[in-house]
Amino acid sequence: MAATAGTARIGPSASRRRLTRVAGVLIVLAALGGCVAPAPSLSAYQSKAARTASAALSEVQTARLAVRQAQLGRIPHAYADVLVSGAEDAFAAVQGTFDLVQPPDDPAADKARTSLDEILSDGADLLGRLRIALRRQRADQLARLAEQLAPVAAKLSEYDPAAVG
Amino acid sequence: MADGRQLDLQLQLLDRQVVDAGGRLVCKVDDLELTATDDGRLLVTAILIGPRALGPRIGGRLGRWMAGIAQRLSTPDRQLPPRIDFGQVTDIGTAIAIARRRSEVDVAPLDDWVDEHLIGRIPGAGHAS
Amino acid sequence: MRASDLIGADVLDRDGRRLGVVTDLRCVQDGPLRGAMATPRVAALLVSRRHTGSLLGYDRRDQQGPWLIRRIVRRLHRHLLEIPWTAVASYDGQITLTASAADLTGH
Amino acid sequence: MKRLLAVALGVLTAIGGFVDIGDLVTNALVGSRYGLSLAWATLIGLVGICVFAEMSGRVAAVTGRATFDLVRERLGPRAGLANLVASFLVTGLTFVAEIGGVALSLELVTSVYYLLWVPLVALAVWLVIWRVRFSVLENVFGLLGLALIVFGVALWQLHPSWTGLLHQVAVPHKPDGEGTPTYLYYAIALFGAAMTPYEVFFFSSGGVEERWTRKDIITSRINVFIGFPLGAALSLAIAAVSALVLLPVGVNVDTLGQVGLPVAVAAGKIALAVAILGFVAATFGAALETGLSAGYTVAQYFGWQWGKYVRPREAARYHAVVLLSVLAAVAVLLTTVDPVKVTEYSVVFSAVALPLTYFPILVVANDPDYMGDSANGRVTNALATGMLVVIVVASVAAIPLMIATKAGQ
Repeated sequence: MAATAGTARIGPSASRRRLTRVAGVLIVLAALGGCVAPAPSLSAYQSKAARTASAALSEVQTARLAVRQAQLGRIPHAYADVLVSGAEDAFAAVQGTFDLVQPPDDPAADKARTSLDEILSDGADLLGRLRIALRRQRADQLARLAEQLAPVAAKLSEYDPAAVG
Repeated sequence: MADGRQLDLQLQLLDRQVVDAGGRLVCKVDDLELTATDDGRLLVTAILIGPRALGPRIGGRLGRWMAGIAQRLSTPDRQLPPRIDFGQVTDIGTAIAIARRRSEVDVAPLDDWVDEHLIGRIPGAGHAS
Repeated sequence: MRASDLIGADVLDRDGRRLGVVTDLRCVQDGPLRGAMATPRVAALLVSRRHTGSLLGYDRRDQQGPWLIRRIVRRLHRHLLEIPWTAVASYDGQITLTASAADLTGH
Repeated sequence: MKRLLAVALGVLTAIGGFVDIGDLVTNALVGSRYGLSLAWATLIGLVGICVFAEMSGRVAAVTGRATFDLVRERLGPRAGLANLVASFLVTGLTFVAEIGGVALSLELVTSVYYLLWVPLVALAVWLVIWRVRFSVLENVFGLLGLALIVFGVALWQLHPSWTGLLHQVAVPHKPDGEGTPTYLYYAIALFGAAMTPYEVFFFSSGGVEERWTRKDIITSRINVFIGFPLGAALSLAIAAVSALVLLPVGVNVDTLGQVGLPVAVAAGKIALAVAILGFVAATFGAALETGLSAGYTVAQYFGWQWGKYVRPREAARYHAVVLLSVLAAVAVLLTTVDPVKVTEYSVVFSAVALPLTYFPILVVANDPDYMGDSANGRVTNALATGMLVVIVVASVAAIPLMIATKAGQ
C-alpha cells in the first residue's frame, strides 16, 4: 500500500508487475469474451441459438412496440424512427453473429440452425420493410407489416433449439 | 508559535497541500529537505517540490522517468528541485500555509508554459466565471 | 538530504541485526526560529517491521476508528519502536544504531 | 427564508443529479430482464453513496480538502498515483458515456445520427465548464434533471399492483432460467451505477469550491439524506416501468430509446418529451460533473490550483486536463463504440474502483488530527465498516464475474 523507498524493492515490485500483466490479460479476455468462438458442443450451440432467439425477439418486440405507439400518436415520428432503425441494426448484428458460428457436426445442430435461420431472415426482411414504410409515413403498410411481425415474434419466443424437428 | 509541538513528518507534513498567503493552491509537499547541524541535530529546512522531488519517492521506472524528464527540461543553473524555505511556513494544519504569494514562488514552470501556450490563449481565460 | 532518504530505510542494530524499516520521522518543533515558526528537529525514528498502513496513523493513536481497520493496522505494527535520534550511529542508505536490539525492544 | 430556499435547491439538485446515463441504462436494462428482483442492489448502493458522500462532504467542510488530496496524504505518492490512474480512467470512461448519452438523447429528438452530435455536445460541455459559474451549472442541470420524475408519473399511470412490486423489492429472488453469476453481475452493475466515484469527487470538490465551513455540514447532510434517497426512488421507478412494460413482451434494453419507451406507453407524447428533456439534462449535467472531476483528480494529486472560483489562467494545468479529457472523450466516441455498451462497462468498473477512494476517506473522517470533534461517531463507523466490506467484495468479484458471464450475456 504505502511506498517503500528502501532497497529491497525488486522482489515485490516484480511480482506486482506480473500481477498487473495478468490482470491486463484477464481484462482483454473479458472484452474478447463478447466475441464469437466456434461452438464446441451441441449443448453450447443450442444455448447460443436460444440466446440468439431471445436477443432477436427483443428487437422485433421493440420495433412492434414503437410502431404501435407511433400509430397511437404516443411517440413522435423521429423517436419511432430511431427505435425501429436501431432494432433493425441490432437484429442484423444478432443474425450475423449467429450465422458465423460453426455448428457441431450433428443433425440436431443443423436442424436448430435451419429453423432459426428461417425465422431470422423473415424477421430481417420485415424489419427492413417496416423501417421503409415508417420513413415514408405509409400508415396502411405499417399496420400490415406490424401484423406480419406478430407471428415472427411468437416463433422466436417459442423457439426451442432442442425440440425442432 | 507551537514551540515544542510534536510533528510526524510522513503523517502530518509530507504530501499535504501548500497554500499561499492569498489562499491559492501552490503545490504539494513532495519531499522535505533535512539539514544536519554541526552538533549532530537534523533539522527540516525546506519543502521540496516538483517531479524531481516526487519522482524518487514514487520509485521504479516511472519515478526515474519523471525525475529525469524534469531534470532535462530544467536550466543548468537549477540542478536541484525547487524549494520553499521552511522560514516561509506560517501554519501546519490540514494544509501548509506559506507567507508568500504563489506568483513569487517559482515552483511550476509547467503551469506557466501551459498558461502561456494553451489556456491563456483561449478567450475568457482572464476572467473568473 | 531528503526526508525520503530516511523514511523506508532499513534499520540495523549495533550487531547488524535488522530491526525493521523507518515508517516515520518524529520531530519536535524546538529548533532555531526561522520565520514564523521554530524549525522542526528530528527527535526520533518510528521503526516497524513493515511499512504497509503506517500512513493511516492507527499505529500511533489508540482511539481512532473504525474498530476493524484499527485492529488490522495495529496488528501489522505491533512491534512499533520509537528510537531516539541520539541512538543513531550512522545513516547512509541504511541506518545503524548505537545499541543492540535487546536493549531497544526490551527482550 | 433565503436559507430554506438554498436548502430546498440543494435537495432538488441532489435528486436531479443522482441519475446519470449509468443509472438510466442499468436500471432500465435490469428492470427489463429481472423485474425489481435486484432492487436490493440499488438500495445497498444508496446506503453506500449516502455514507460516502456524507463523510467526504463533512471532511471537505471541516478541512477544506477534497477527496484526492486525502487519497495522496493517506496512501502516499506511489499507491496514490496508481489510485489516480485507476480513478481517472473510470471517470474518463463515465465521461465518454455521458457525452454519448447526451448525443443519443438528441438523436431521439431529431433523428440526426448521434455521432454528428458528439462534437457539438463536447464543445457545449467544454464551454459551460469554461465560462459558466459553478453554482449556475450545478443548479440548472440538477433542476432540469427533475424532469425524470415523469418516470414516477408513468409508473403511477400503469396502475401496477403496488403490493406486488413491494414484494419483489422486499423479497429478493432470482428469476427462473437466469444463472446466478449473471444475476450477481447485474447486482454489481446496479451498485456501481448508484455509487459512481465521480459523484463523490464532484460533491467534495464542489464543497471546497463553494467554501463550505463547519456550518454547512448540516446542509450537506440534508442534501445527501433527502436528495439521494429520492434520486434512488427515481432509479427504481425507471426499473419498475421497464419491468412492467418491456419485460412481459421480451424486450431487453440495449438502447436509450428503449429506456423512454415505457413512458410513452404509460403516459403519452408530452410525458415522453419531458423524459427526453430529463435524459438530456441528466446526462449533460453528469458530463459536466465527470469532466470537472477528471481535472479535480489530477490537480488534487499534484497540488495544482484547480476549480472554477479562480480565473482559468490561474488554474492553467487544471483547465488543460479538462480540455484534453474532452478531446479524448470525443476521440473515443468517434471510433463508433456504442455509448450504451460503454455505460454498461463504466458502471462495473466504477464498482471495481470504489474502494480506492472510499477507504482513504473513511480513515480521514476518523482522524482527530483532521476532524477534531467532527470525526465519525460509532453509528456512522458501524455502517461505514459494513459498507467497506460490501464495497471490497463487489470490487473483487466484479471482474471475475464479468469474465464468467461474458459481461452479462
